Amino acid sequence: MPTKTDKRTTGSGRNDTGIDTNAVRADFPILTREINGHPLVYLDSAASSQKPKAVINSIVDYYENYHSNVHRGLHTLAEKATNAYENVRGRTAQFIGAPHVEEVIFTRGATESINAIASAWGDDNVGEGDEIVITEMEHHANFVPWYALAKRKNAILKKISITTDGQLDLSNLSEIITERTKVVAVSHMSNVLGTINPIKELAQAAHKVGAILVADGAQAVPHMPVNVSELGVDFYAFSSHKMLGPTGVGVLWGKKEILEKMQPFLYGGEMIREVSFEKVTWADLPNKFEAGTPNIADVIGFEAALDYLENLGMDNIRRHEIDVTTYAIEQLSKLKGITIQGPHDATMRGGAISFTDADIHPHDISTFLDSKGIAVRAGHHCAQPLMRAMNIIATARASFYIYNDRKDVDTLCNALTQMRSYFGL
Amino acid sequence: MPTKTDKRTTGSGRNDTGIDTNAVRADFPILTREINGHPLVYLDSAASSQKPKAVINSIVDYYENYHSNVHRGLHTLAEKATNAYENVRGRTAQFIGAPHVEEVIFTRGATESINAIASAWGDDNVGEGDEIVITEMEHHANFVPWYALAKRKNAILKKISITTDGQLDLSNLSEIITERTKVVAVSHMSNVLGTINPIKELAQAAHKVGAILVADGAQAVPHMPVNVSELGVDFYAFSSHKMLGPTGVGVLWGKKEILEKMQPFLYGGEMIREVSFEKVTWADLPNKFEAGTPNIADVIGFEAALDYLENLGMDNIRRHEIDVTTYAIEQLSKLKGITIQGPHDATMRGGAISFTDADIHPHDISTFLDSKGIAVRAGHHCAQPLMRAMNIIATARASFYIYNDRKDVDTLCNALTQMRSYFGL
Amino acid sequence: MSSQLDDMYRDIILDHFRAPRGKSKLDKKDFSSGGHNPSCGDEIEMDIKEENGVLKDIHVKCRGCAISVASGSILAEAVKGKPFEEVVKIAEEVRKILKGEEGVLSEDLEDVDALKGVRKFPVRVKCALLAWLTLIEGIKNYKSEDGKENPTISTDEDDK
Amino acid sequence: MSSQLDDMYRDIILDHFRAPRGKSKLDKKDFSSGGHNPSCGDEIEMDIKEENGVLKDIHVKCRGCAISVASGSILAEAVKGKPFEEVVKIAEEVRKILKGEEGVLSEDLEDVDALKGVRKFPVRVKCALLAWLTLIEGIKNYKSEDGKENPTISTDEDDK
Ligand SMILES: Cc1ncc(COP(=O)(O)O)c(C=O)c1O
Ligand SMILES: Cc1ncc(COP(=O)(O)O)c(C=O)c1O
Repeated sequence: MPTKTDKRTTGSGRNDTGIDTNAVRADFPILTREINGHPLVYLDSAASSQKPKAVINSIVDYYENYHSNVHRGLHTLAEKATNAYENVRGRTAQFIGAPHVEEVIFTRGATESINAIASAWGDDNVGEGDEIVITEMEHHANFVPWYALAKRKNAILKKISITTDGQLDLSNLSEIITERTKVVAVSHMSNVLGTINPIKELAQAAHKVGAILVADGAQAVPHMPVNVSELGVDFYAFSSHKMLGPTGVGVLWGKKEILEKMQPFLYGGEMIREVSFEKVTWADLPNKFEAGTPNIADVIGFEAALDYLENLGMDNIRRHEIDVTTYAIEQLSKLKGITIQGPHDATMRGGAISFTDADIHPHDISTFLDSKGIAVRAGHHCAQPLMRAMNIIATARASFYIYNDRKDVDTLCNALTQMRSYFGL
Repeated sequence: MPTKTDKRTTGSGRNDTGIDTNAVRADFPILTREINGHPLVYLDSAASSQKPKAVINSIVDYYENYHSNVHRGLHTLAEKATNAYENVRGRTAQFIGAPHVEEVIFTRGATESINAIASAWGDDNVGEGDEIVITEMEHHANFVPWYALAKRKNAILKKISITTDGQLDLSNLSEIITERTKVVAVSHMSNVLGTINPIKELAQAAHKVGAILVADGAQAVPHMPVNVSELGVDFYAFSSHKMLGPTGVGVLWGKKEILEKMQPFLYGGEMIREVSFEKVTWADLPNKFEAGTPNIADVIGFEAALDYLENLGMDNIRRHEIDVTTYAIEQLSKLKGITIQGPHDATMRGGAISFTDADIHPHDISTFLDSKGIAVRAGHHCAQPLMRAMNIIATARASFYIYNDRKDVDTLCNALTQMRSYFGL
Repeated sequence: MSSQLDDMYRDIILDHFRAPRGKSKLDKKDFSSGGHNPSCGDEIEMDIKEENGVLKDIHVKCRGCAISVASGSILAEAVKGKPFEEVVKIAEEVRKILKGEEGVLSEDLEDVDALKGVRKFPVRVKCALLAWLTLIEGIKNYKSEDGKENPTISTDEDDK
Repeated sequence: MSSQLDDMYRDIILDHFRAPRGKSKLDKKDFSSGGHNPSCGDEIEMDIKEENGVLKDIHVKCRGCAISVASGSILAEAVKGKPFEEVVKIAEEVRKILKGEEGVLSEDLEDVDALKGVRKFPVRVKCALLAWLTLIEGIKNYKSEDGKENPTISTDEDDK
């Protein structure tokens, strides 16, 4: 299939990181689009990634050939749909190194996963005066649920601050994580700064005082190998739509012992064993946490995304992104007026690069870049506390994924240069 | 496009109800499938309906042409996705006669919608000794959340019983709905009995004592014209997947005044105005209730389902189903051993027909029918309290939709006759 | 695929379904056991008479699908008159077989063997299992507590 | 579509962005008003001097995007020296125009008219609105309470 991608590259898209960007791009129908007369340069994958044909096809195949509600159905379609749906649970467990299949709960997204923990686990385990530790760089999804829990329970919300180069300041960790700490909730990779946080160390620190560690993996799982067992975390949350999968699917992984004791967070069909006016008993894991008709089609589509990522290899993906990120930081640093937030060493961070211009507001940056076909996000990126900590209003954010390469960085940098002259600077 | 549907009909699929079943069937790719060597006769739409090509295509179109995360995005794709997504809110409001667009909240399904009401509204408005009224015919989705609320709050769960012909017994309503009643939660149409409940009257009875009425419309909205304003309800919940739309989308409709006072039920991005460690303020409706990345693709797909239904006309759909249901009840009644549950007058009910065989368990019925390509559901249909009230273990349920016709009823009845001889009866 | 249907509903199964064995009540029972399957609604009760470590007689009452009824009937026939040790062993083998693992049955248990056809219908496996798990639980309980309490098992826990 | 970009960032807008009017602080102010846009981060503050029902002088300080800065600057220029009644009327017309409704501007308000280009960028409309809503709120507050309190408005409420 000849696509517009063929035009945009002179050489091969393959670099020494094992990812052939041109081949990858050919799998993503949207990347052949033109935006405002320019080929689309999609640098907004941290908000949501694009989808390969295989993911789209698997949804179509499901609806055209074996859609049915799952569980309890005795007819052929119901059995096929149930098997396909349940199969993804196993694939997901394997993808993140979960020891038990039934530890994987499908939700509608990372946000719901974290809310489930904060309400179902939190309400039973956090009391007055207890401490909840989060960080200054959390996405609102891993901030507001804990803030609300603290309010409900008269618990104390404590923060791990950030250093000037956008890392967690762990210098006074023993003052922050104390005997009163019940839960430490940390983003595995920041959606604004790209920073990869030391989850394993933090989990150890949490466990030492009997607290649990909740990791927000929404940005990490799409971009690097993640193994929840090795990390030693208690809960891990992420979203399908940021890792090539469909919208409307998230994963809540939790340790079996904890999930077994945890109350349900949604009540309804499929999550019960027996229901009467006098008594209701819950089903076992994972059904206990999956009330109602699940998002069957998109969970099945999510499997195609996992296949695609595994086929490329998460190690290769990580290497590829280090390559592009290194180049991007190098090139952006050369531009007048541009300041890059977060760590400058690409091995310590992911490919979401926030930057500001001394004179031009991020919204104007985004609007201008869009006129050149370049999609970047601008704003507070659902991280207002971080913006406040960095004393900035907003940033522009270019985020890279498997279909981006050094050429995209060049296109971005050229446009940024044109931008300054457009605004008369 | 020639499909297998052409073979199965000798005459025209059009009846005098304004729905041309043959034309409709041609729009549903799955209906050309064979199951166990027989053309699929899908009689399980009450569990989940099949999807027309238009719905599948709109999802593909979205992913191939304008996928992006919504809100706050300033680039072209983000704007297109946001507009498309928000547009569906208006279409949905119009579809159910909601006076205000922002009263439509997208959830992951009817189950989540009802849970949201029971927790966010319920926790603030139901206290010790207050009464929650539900009915004996509720789906677990409209039962367990209220049971759990009653438990949490030491409130009293009261029930409206059913009559022997599967209607609500309203003879002693004034004893059930009292000054202590805070909420009446009723299914608009039973998923087991097909019964259409008198929501308007119940809403009036609830309002007279200052209670609210929550209607579970999961089975009603797909099958008949519904106007929430005319019904006079306070909350209305339903699912996309039962009305031709994708899995993973539900609607929570609530009266603006109530929603405005109600606390959020999920916390995270997009639902806030300002976030700091000291204070978090909520966004306005509808965003306050839509934390995190929504199920963008499927909400857009849901619009295509609304279009499809409106194009056929909900009045025509209702007429068509009365026709098929009347015929089905007539034919099934003739069969030896078969008992039909619920009202026998099709104008008082929807097209989900539960039946039992005197000698054969519903699971055996379903398995046998499946061997003939006929998909029916068997079990308690997530309505164990109803099964108990009817003193049966389970039922087999054949449910009809726009792509079913009288021929499907004949196929079903023939197979049921064969079944009895297969089991040696 | 009617042949697959016939695999499950073998003549032996249908025969047991139509005329379940173990129907007659016992004059005297040493212990009972009950089981059910909330998601299906299958319910089973059994009374058992013991004599010198031998399962002397059994009464099975099952309300459920053809598979669970037939399975209870096959069980009644298969275990009557056998030492408990052997009974438990048979039940454990049946459990293995139904779960798709290797399991060995002696040749005289032809009717039990007929339950194998259920494996092609994964959702129905728990229907076939119900009677056997209920029996195992009943014996275990009788041995440990001298049958003071009737256990009630639920095969939905075996659901996944 | 660069032409659409130029529609929004008209020369007039860019000129105001580069050299915002109303920059100099007032020697004396009668009231102030502030506004912000949490989702964008735009912030605006304005000090106003009144004389006999006339907006004698205005100081605008805006931290935000080109549109919000330019809009604040255009506002400063457009309202200075006009009776409050007229000022409010202009602001209300601008609000209408930005929201896509019919609105009338007198011919001398050419710079204000340049804000119209923003309408093609719906998400940016609130940036352009911020200054005008902040002014309306400030005047309303000044009139009703004699300016005892500085209002702070948030245009996110106008977001949908
Ligand atoms: C770090 C982080 N956490 C959580 C989320 C929330 O994910 P979702 O919106 O898919 O629920 C996001 C994405 O926006 C994120 O970047
Ligand atoms: C009457 C009724 N209410 C609620 C539900 C729950 O819907 P969902 O599973 O889509 O959340 C269903 C469907 O199973 C239903 O039939």
